Amino acid sequence: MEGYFIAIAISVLVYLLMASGLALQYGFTGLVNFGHVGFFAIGSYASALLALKGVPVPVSLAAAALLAALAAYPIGIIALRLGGDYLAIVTLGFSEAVRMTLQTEEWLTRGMHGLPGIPRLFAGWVEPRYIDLCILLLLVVVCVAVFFAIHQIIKSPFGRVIEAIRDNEVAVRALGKNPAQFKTRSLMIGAGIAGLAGGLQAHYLTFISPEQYVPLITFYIWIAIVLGGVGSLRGVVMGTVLLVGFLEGSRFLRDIFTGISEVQLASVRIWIIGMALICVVLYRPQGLFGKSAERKH
Amino acid sequence: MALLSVTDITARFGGFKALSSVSLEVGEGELVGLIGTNGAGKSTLFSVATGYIPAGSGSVVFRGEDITELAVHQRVRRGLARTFQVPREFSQMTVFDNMMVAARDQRGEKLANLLFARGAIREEEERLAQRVREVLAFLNLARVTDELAGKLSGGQKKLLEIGRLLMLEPSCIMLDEPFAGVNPVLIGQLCERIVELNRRGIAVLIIEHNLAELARLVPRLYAMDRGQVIASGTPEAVLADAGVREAYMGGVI
Amino acid sequence: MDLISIANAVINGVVIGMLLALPALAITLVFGIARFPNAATGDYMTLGAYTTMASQLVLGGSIVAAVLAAMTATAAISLLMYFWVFRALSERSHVSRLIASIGVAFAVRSTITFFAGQDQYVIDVPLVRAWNFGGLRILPTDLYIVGAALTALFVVFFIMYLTPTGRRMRAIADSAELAAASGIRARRVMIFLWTIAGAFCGLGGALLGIKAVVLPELGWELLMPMFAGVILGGIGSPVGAVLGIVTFSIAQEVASLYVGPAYKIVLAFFILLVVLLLRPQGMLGRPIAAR
Amino acid sequence: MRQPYDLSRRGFLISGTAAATLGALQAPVLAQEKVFRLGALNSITGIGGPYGPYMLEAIKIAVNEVNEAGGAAGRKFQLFAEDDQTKPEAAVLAVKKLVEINKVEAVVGIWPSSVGLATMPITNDANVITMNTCGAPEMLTENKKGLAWMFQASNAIFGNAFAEVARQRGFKRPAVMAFNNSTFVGQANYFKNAWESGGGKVEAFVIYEPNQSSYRTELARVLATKPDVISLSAYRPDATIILKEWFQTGQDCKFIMPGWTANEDLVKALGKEATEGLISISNVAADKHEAYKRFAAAFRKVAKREPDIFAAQSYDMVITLALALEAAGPQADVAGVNGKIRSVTGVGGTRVNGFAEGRDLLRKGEKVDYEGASSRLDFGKHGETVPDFGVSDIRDGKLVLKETIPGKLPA
Repeated sequence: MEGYFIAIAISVLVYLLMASGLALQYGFTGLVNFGHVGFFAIGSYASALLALKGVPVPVSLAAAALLAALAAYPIGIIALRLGGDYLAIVTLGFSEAVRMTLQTEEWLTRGMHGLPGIPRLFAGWVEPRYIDLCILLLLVVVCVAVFFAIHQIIKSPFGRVIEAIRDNEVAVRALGKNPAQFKTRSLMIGAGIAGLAGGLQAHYLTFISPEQYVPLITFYIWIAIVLGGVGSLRGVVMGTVLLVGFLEGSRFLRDIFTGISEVQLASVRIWIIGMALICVVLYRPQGLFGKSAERKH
Repeated sequence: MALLSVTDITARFGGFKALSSVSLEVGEGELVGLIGTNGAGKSTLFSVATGYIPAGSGSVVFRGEDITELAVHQRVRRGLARTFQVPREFSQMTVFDNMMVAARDQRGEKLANLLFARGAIREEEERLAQRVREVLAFLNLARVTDELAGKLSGGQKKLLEIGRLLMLEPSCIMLDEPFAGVNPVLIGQLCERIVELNRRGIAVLIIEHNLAELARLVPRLYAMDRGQVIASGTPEAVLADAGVREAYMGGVI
Repeated sequence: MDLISIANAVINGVVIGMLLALPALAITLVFGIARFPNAATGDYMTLGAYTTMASQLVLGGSIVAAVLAAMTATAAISLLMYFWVFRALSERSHVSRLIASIGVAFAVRSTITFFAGQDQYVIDVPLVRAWNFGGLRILPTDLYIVGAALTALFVVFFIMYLTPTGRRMRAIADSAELAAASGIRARRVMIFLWTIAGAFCGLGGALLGIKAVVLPELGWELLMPMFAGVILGGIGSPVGAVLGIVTFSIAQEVASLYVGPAYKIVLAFFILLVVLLLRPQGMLGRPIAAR
Repeated sequence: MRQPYDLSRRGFLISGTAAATLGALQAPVLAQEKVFRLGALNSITGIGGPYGPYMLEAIKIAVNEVNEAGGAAGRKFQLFAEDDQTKPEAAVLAVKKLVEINKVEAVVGIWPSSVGLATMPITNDANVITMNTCGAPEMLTENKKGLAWMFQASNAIFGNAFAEVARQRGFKRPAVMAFNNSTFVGQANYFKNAWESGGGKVEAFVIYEPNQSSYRTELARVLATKPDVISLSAYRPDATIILKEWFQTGQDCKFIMPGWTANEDLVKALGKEATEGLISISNVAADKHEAYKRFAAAFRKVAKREPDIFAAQSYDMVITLALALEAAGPQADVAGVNGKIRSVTGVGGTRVNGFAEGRDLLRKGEKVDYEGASSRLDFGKHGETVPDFGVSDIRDGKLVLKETIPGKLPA
């Protein structure tokens, strides 16, 4: 019984890590990143491949975060010269390009066959039955650390500038600061966090394949932060818990309502998410748990 | 040599020629006005000079350096700053934070320093806060230090914008209609501050609709109409110019 | 690669491009006028394909009647979503509209799968062989598809360039503020916009369903190439959208002869990047201010 | 229910409440008799959408059959169904839920190899039997506890069979087209290896991305090499488009395709003309086995269509499991049941075609050999099926069985 809840909690925390990266990018900087899963994928594969080559897992995780962050650099440079909608499309295209590359470059990634046998975190250190629990605790620590770091960034002079950028970018340029520079950094940090999340997930699942990294994951993260409330870390936490809770909780609907077919139930699940998204944007723009009103860009 | 010289600038929007061969100069520490009707191209000229709109042809030279191809923020860093017709305050931030953002090259803007130079950042923050208080006091904004900038009156926002520019320590500021939408009581105060700044050696170029106010303020004026400079000289000379009178159709003067 | 293969790839690119030109036009108009990238575009197409299939079952054989019924249905849904969602959000940030449009996309698609399931359908049209001109192959069905697309494009360009509503529409696309200042009533333009956008997505989806198979993800999968095509043509420019998507499709097809099919999407992404780097305004777009 | 971890408490509460409600609802059923808790993990949505729902139907039919016969070893099957969305990470949660919350003793109906590989560590840890249709060769090497049973022939065996058929039919210039996923790329590679180790040459080898509206350019690349046969590893949606486009070109060429794609559904989508002469390869079953006929009849009643191979395999999973349970007896644990799976399907026993028949023989102490609805079901040492393959041609819209070839692993 606990095992399942540990699994859900791990899932929540992995999503939460990704969401916190996106929260920094969108919630605090106003970057419309629709390619989050691309950075997540880079992190997963980087860490998995390195670990399979014998690199210690902590090192491979660090490399994963770094690599994902570096991957964001050119994207930022190119896309940030243009407006927000371009960034959305370029990042979406980027994540698809990453997936296709992972799928095609078999010499490196084994393509669609996926990577089995990725070293588990803590394997050999603790008894197998406690591994999941240890991964959960590690994720808690990582999440707390990441949240603390984001909090520190937001209230620093750097955070002040990104807040100003989100408020009025033209005025920031009028103050002699290059918004693209700040945005690129914010994009890179968020991407690095996503990469770290990807690495951690890879060492938890022990098997990854390119089809895990579809744009739907990005959209789930977006839904989580929009539901919870953009621009507040509390909203991000609540939104993620709510989304994963719903996605998982709806499994139990099937055990209760037997009359409805599985296909229909899956449809209902997506329908509820879609409707929730519309309704929150329409009627509660600050999100279910957010405080401040939405800002205009 | 002039501090800022704009030479033969042309700008187009689609088929519409917004500026044709406009030239203008601002000397070191000078106070210059720029008048013209709606659509005469004044704001466009500002935008070209500060880099928001690319110049079709012509050059912008600032302190002897050709800055025509530079990005906005690079021009600002060289000391050429501007305000906007519609104030662009950071509406969701406090007046204090608005000012703090403006200071240039802060250590805390570098992420590595957040890890390794926390003490230095704290020190710098204190120093900047001190300076912010001084500038706010100078602009009579001390009372609203902790208000959200979005809640200020139109005039206060204009003052705040000027305040932010002062944090940059620029050598030339370009003010786009600083008196528009400002209540008459504040206008006097604004004028006073602008003159005071100029007295401290900052060159000022002002776009204004309100001819009377401007004529009192500046010793030298340019007049624009339909994308061209049609007159320049002392306020009296410019206002007496036939072309200028025609452009304004006698309505305002 | 021999010339015939390249020519065939070009023909194929033109057909796919013309087909996608309809939803691409919807994307660019919505972007220009309602000011957001509409992520529901793909699922409106899917809806068009499914309603074509369904109305063919209900109405019997006539494919033309079925396609018209589908266009009506998607236009109706598109309008409904405007009145319920996008109108209310018109004063809010473009990101909020974008996110709402993702919600609309999910809702539309899941409603379809609720009733139609996940399995594929085919729209019943007779299968014919291609005309073969010394290796150069042209399909009669493709000609109908291109013909239908051209007719629809002709109609909308006629409306946009020669009627008052169309002129107003372009004025708003040029500058919403200016248009508002000059007293253009946006309401009618918006209704017209969403009707056209819906009908065109419906038609595009129907034609795609006829050409390929009808699946729940049919339109969603095409969002990325369509956006890339629109950007290539110059976002907000109607003629540019058509040219852009056709060019893009040709490039994709021809290139897949050389780089291998798996890299089609990667290639699309690189075309996008190169365009954005070299000519951010696209083929026909107005220059955007340097930042 | 214990909630030892303080973090994300609300997440626990949401799911926890649901679980508690669920427990309350099910309690009365559970109390009365000892049941065998069976999990069905199907790809209801995602790319498996065209197959998963029917696999679940087939599982339900089999469960009903077992339960109506009074259960296996006195235990009735209680079914818990989950959708893996054809995604490994969704599958991990789904299987955890099945194992931890529903306490299932076996999971059947796993379709894609990615899900099979991602869930194997979990089911192995929890000592749960899994039955799948995964074709990736890694399934065999990762099956370290011998708890996994592959009802579908592995890619290697399939690719070999394709090459064998191409050779037997006298084709000289084969080409390969495959959908880009692990199963089909594997199949395509094994085809190529098998063909080329026989001294031939594969003219064109194209792996295509799915979800396109046209595959004309990919097809043109293949057709340009003038192949006399194309090994097309595809699912129905892409196969429909590819064959439509091939037919439109008018170029003469044969296709060898897997049976789950080249079947009556494909004919329905494309018409008789375009599908005439397609060669369809599938685990032999099939339509000659009594088990298939009975299952197909039941399936038609529910689903209003013919079952595909995955549905037949899913049905066999449950029946096999039930027979093993019967053979192991009411007190047997999971390992005991697992140990009997080979014996109820292996050669040497009396051939049986259904659960009731097999159970009666088992109760008499006889050995049985279940002849499934999908194949004769003999498991190799890693739990793999090495079926015979039925080679059918599509003639006038109908599958006509031409010959049977023995399946074998590549040398």
